[in-house]
Amino acid sequence: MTTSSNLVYLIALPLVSSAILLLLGRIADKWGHLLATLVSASTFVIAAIEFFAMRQRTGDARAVTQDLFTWISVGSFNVHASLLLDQLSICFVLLISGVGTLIHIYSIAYMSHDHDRRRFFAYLNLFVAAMLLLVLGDSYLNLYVGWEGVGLASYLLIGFWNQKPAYAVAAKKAFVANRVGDIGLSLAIMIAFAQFGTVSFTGVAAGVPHASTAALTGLGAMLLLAAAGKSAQFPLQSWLGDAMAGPTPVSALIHAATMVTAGVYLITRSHFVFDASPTAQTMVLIVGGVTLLFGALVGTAKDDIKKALAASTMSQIGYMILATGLGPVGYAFAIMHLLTHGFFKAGMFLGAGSVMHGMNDEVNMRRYGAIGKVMPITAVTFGLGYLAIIGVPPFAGFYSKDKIIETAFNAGGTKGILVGGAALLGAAITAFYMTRVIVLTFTGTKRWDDEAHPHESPSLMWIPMVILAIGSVASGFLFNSGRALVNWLAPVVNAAGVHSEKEFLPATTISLMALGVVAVGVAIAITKYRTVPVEAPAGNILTKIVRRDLLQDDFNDRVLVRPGQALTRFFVGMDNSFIDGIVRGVGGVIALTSTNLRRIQNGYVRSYALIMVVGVLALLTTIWMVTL
Amino acid sequence: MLIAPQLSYSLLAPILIVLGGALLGVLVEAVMKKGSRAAIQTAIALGTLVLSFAFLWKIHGQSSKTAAVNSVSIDGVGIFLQGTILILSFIAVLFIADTDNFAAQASAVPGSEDERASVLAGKQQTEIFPLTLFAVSGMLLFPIASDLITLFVALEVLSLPLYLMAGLSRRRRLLSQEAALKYFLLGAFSSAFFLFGAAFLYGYSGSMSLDGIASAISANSSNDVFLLIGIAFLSVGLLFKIGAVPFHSWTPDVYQGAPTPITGFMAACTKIAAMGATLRIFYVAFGQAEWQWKPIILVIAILTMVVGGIAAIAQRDVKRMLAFSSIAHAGFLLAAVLALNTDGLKGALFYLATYGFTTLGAFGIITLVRDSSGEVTDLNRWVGLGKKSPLAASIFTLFLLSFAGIPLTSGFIAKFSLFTGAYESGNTVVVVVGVLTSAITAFFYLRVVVMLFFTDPKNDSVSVVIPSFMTRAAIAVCALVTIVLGVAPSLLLDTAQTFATFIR
Amino acid sequence: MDISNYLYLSAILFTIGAVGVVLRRNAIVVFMCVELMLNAANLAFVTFSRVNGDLVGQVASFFTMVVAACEVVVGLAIIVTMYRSRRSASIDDASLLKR
Amino acid sequence: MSQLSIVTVLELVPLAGVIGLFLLPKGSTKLIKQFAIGVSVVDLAISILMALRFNRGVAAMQFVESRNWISSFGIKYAVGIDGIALVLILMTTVLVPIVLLAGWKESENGRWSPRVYYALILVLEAMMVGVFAATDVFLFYVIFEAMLIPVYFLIGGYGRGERAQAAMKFLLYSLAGGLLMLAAVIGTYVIATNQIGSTFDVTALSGLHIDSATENMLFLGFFIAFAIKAPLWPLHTWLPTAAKSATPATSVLLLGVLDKVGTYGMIRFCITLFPHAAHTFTPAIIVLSLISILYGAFLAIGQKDINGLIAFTSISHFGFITLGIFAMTSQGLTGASLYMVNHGFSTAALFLVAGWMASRRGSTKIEDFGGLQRVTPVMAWTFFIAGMSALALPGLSSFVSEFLVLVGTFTRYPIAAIIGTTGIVLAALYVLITVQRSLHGPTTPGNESLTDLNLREKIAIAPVIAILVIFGFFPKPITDVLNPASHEVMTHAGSVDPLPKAGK
Repeated sequence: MTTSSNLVYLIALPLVSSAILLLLGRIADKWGHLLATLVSASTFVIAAIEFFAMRQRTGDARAVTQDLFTWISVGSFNVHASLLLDQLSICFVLLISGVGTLIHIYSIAYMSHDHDRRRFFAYLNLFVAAMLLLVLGDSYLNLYVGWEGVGLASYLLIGFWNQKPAYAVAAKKAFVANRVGDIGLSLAIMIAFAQFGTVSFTGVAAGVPHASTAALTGLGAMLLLAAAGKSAQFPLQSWLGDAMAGPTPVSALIHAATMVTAGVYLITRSHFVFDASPTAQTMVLIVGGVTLLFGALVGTAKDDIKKALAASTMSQIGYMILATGLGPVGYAFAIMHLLTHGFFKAGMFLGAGSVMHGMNDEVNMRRYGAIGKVMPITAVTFGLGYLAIIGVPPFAGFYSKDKIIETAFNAGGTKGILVGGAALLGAAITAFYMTRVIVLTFTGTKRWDDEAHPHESPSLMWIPMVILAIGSVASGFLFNSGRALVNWLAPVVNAAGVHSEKEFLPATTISLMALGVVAVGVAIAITKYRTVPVEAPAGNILTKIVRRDLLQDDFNDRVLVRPGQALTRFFVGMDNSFIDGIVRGVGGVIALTSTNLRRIQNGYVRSYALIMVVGVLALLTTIWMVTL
Repeated sequence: MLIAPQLSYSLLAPILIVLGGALLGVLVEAVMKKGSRAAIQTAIALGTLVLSFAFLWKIHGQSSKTAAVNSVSIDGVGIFLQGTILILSFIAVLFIADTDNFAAQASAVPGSEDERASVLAGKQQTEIFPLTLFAVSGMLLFPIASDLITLFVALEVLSLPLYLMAGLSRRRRLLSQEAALKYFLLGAFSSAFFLFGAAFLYGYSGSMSLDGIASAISANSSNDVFLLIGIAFLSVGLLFKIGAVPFHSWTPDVYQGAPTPITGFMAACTKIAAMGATLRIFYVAFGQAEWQWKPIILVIAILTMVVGGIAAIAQRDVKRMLAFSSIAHAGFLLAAVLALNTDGLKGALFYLATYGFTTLGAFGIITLVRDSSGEVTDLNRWVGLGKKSPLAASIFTLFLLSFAGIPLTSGFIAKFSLFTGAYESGNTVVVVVGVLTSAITAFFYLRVVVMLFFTDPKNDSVSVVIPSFMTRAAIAVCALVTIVLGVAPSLLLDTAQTFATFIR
Repeated sequence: MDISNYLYLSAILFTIGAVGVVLRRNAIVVFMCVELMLNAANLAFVTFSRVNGDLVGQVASFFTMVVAACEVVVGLAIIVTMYRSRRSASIDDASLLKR
Repeated sequence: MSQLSIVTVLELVPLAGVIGLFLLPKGSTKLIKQFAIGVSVVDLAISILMALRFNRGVAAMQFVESRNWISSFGIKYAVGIDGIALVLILMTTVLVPIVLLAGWKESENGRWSPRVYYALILVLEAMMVGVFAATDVFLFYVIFEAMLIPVYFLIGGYGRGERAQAAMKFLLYSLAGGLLMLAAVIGTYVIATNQIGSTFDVTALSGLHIDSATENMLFLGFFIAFAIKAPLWPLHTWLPTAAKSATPATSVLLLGVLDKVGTYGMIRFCITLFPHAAHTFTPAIIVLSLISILYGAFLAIGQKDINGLIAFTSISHFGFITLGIFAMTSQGLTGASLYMVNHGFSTAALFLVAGWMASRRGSTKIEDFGGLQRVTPVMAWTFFIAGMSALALPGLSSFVSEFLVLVGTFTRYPIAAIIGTTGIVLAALYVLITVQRSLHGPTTPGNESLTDLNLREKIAIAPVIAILVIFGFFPKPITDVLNPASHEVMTHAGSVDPLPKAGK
């Protein structure tokens, strides 16, 4: 363990700049975006320096820590605000600050017409700070702060145009869904403390061998729940589609490249828990598998380009989660896919943004068509991203996804076949719906009406796209050459020397199978979408269901929302009528008694005397009873 | 050759002085001209009370059973209560002395010509002063009387003047006379019970003195039936005077009908005297037989608190409301009877004193709220008084809070010390019921506060008259005592502790 | 003859008095009933004095008579004023104060 | 020891200020306001001085002062503070100037003059300091009850809507609870008198040997009173009514500080005096707390009135506090105490901003707002941050306390903690729904011309938000003060933190 004093700047700089932009208000409108971009760039520089420094060091010395101050210290509950930068977090730091910076640059142009641009950049910086804290925190509680921080930032950015009620609702939905996940994280932390008396990664890792399987399974399940919330995994996936309400750069950065992958980070970071609890691991596999198919299916029916990409994101993260479920061998590939996906998906989102930019914010792909001619750069960069995602060699996606499919099959037994099959099927569907996107958007005949004047975007926008495109072309090869990433991460996920024990099938065969199904998917798409009606055809019941996101919202609405509202109404009624009613009832009874007593006071001496006499008799009788 | 009984005049002086003052007052009525009577009577009354208190001061700390041939016993409790009664009646006289509370000519038929004439002539029945003094003398005797005959005589001496005084209101004379009638008939009725009970106690113990009864009980000589009838019937007389349920029915009517200063005087002083006698009888005479009477007193105490507290809620007339509140307070005081211990006694003494001041003050304020036709006691017409006269309203609120037993008022300390005594003797039930009833009583006191302050005034002729100096002084004293004894109760509490002993 | 009969008699008289107070309307009569009760008590006093063989009871009855006399004075005064102002001696007419 | 304690000074300064207020010339409202705020600032300065001189890491009471008050009952004016009391007093002294500054106009449209308003607030401040500092049970009780009166007049005299009824409901609820507590206080005292002689000193009383049946009764007597104060389901119905009718400043002091007396009392008296009973009732209390958490949250979601919403969120939060207290772990206790402070400030922020919104819009209905973020960004932001702290967003102080409570509960009662944790989703719902309806969406007609916060309001709210943020990242100064105190409480209650299950 080495200590460094610069880690804090990674978080402090963007945080401070975001605070400045928010507090100064309109004064900062002129230069706000520049400051934000500069800060983001500087974080990338710091990250790069740290990275190269790390490569100089070897073994355990690679990890860097910085202890800032004691955050909470109550009884045996001690949490330090301290940061940890190791082989795993550096990947994320580079991705976040790198892609983050590119998207800052892109947004300068993209948001140039919005008179709240400063606020937008403030949020972006806030996000960068929170996300970096998330990956740099050395304990679950520190991670939690970043975890909620990115949630907040995403909430703010989704609702950036919250004057549109729909967008405000989308933002709220995202936050609440994330909160459900946070229950998981909170409980996970509590379990960790109750079990191990600490919540730091190292402490928990050290304690795992002594803990009961039940505890570990519970811990794992809770972590998985958290991951599902943040990474839009089944069953908490429903918010991601609506989150596309945010400006497109946001979708690119937060809802494609970085934040939504936090779940993968969490699981990889907690590998010691899942390695020790097969049950938890299986859950992870199931969630990952289900989600990757779910997302892929939803993707096939979306006409909104951003929603299609969102569905694809969900599905790709499904791949990553699935990979993390495969144990030590899987983590590295999960991270690899996460990074490559960061490149190509961000690139494609920016492409989509650029298209919308040219089509005055039209998102319906059925109204696109033949955009390739008017937006060559966008088309090319998007195309490269496309090739990467469907996994055509030698593009990035090929290496990462192929590895996952391979490892999945190698998991062995029916489990292997199931997850492998799911992964393979996913690959096919991915190929289909991505091809669909390409066909609908860039090729074919123009279907847009004449007031739209699509044009290539300004350089500030296409330069980042180009860079990301390069990433989506080259990164996979780089990561995979000589198992670079695997070895790099091995010490963190203690996968040192772990190899897939017995191969289910030779790697090449699996690769060929993968390519085969991809080809099929592509072919179907091309044939199916030779002609595209501007209005979506009615479609059969299945199509309808898929268009309704496999009824996810209907399900939530019936199972959660409406009962919740009913419960609320019931409670409100109960509070007014029942609980307060009891109080009022007591009052009423007393008042009634009072009026009756008042009536007894009828003003006749004789009746008063009578009352007295009765009193005397009562008195005598009681005395009698008492004494005899 | 018979020996004249030994009377230690110094010990009896306070009572004798008051009686003398009363007789002097009667003479004044006989010889002086109408015009100058009021002033002189006031002077005599106040002077007498002060003098009597001075003599009482001389003998405080002494104690004797033979002051008047075993028929009175001078002891701590007695002297404390006598002192309290003297001070309170002094304040009461200040209220009484304020003009136009009393009938111009009691004999004149209400609404008749000669009434109108006498009113125009600005006459007033100044007999009220000697009557007051007679009543006071009875009240001084009642709590120290230690044999049944003296008790009975004292009871009558304090009651008879009150019957008359209740009927002497200047306005609403029909109500006033009705109050007098009811008070008289029921009072006589109850004293008959008292006497009958006394007879049977005599029959049981063969002695009239409380000690005799006590020793008979501890000797457990003859048949209990006599004792039980005796206790029961005697209690009726006492409970009637302190206004305990079910012998309370007279209270609201009389309190409402009687002239307000007299109501205050009754509410404060009569309660003290009657309570003093009750305490003495139950502590000294019946102390040994507690297992026979405690249950009924417990039931009566609870009934009294609850009925008083609840019935007050529905009242629309402020005097009736205070009447029921005084019933509830009687219930609290019975807790002291149950306690049968020094702390209970101490609590009762403190309670009686502070309650007396608060009550007098409250009724004093009521005398000030008037319209063209005299006092306004209808609560609905009191709304917004806080706007018209913040000072009077605030002081009245203070008294109400003290009644409710809110901390930092004397009423709270009183309740606290009383309940402490009761709890020590293991009467937890009565304590719990007591605190719950206090919550109920708080409700109607606070409702008045709401009317005074939180409701906008109806613009009718109701207003607060600027009182005479004496009334102002009296109210000021009451308010002051209520606050001071709330903040620094030790001033009186320690005294009460030293005086809280019966000589047996 | 048994001493207790005197007590029974006094109890009966007392009861009659009490019942009278409760039942009769005329103020005077009511008041007389009260006097009857007092005298019942007197009878009890005297009886017990006889039983105990001392004079205290007898003395007590004298006190009672005096007090009763005083009550008559006050009582009649009040009743008379009532009568003059209402032209009726019925106590039920005096029922303005209620509730 | 009887030298003047700085705590006493803290109480005397506002009282002196009250006198000063009434010496000021008439009709100089501005001067009165400045003077009142000045007094409260002086008090704040003194309290900060006290905090600096406070010896961290010492569990014993500090700055103690003890003088005889009512010697015959062994009642003392005894004050002294430990960590918990210190932070609560600091919260009070910080909040008072803030609310005075924030509610600049509140005093002007009341029934009475601004002078009275500020006098009431200052009296209240003195009492709030006293109630947290009292180490004599009787003194505590007296202030506990007396505090109701100024609040009663603040609600009834300066509130809005059904203020009279709301004030009445508030006072009756509190009185009922308080009187039950009085019975318990008396009971404890009587036991003390029999065992160690008359005293109300809390440390002395904590050493009593009480048979379990009695102890349970006494515990309940105290607990019910506190459960009404810090509204615990189902004794909460007075709170929303009060919050809807009170002015923002009053609401802040009521929910932010006064209600903390309840939770504070649970720690200081319920647990310290009756540890066994506390253990006996813990399960029931935890269930009630959980109900409060969820029930309050659901009703908050269902609220249409913004103040009602804040009130119900508070009920939910008080559920968390009681949960933490009776989890009896150091995390739970310290977390709960910290929660009291944080809730004080976040509620303050919510009520103040909501008050400004309401006063600008002339309505407290949530649906009357909308799109405020566009019209009045600063006000919207402050409200948003307050809301975030209400849902315990990590990075804000309320997160630390809420998480400590939950983690402290989990180590002993996992199920309870799990149920409680679901509350964080409901919290997100009620905050975000409100934010969406009032700040987001298109600007509702009638809001276009609302003005944003002015300088005074910004100055008032800034420190609150600063505190929320700073102690979110650096709560150590507070926790360091709280830890010894909560440890003391635990050792007295004889409970120790559970050890890690997977112990190596």
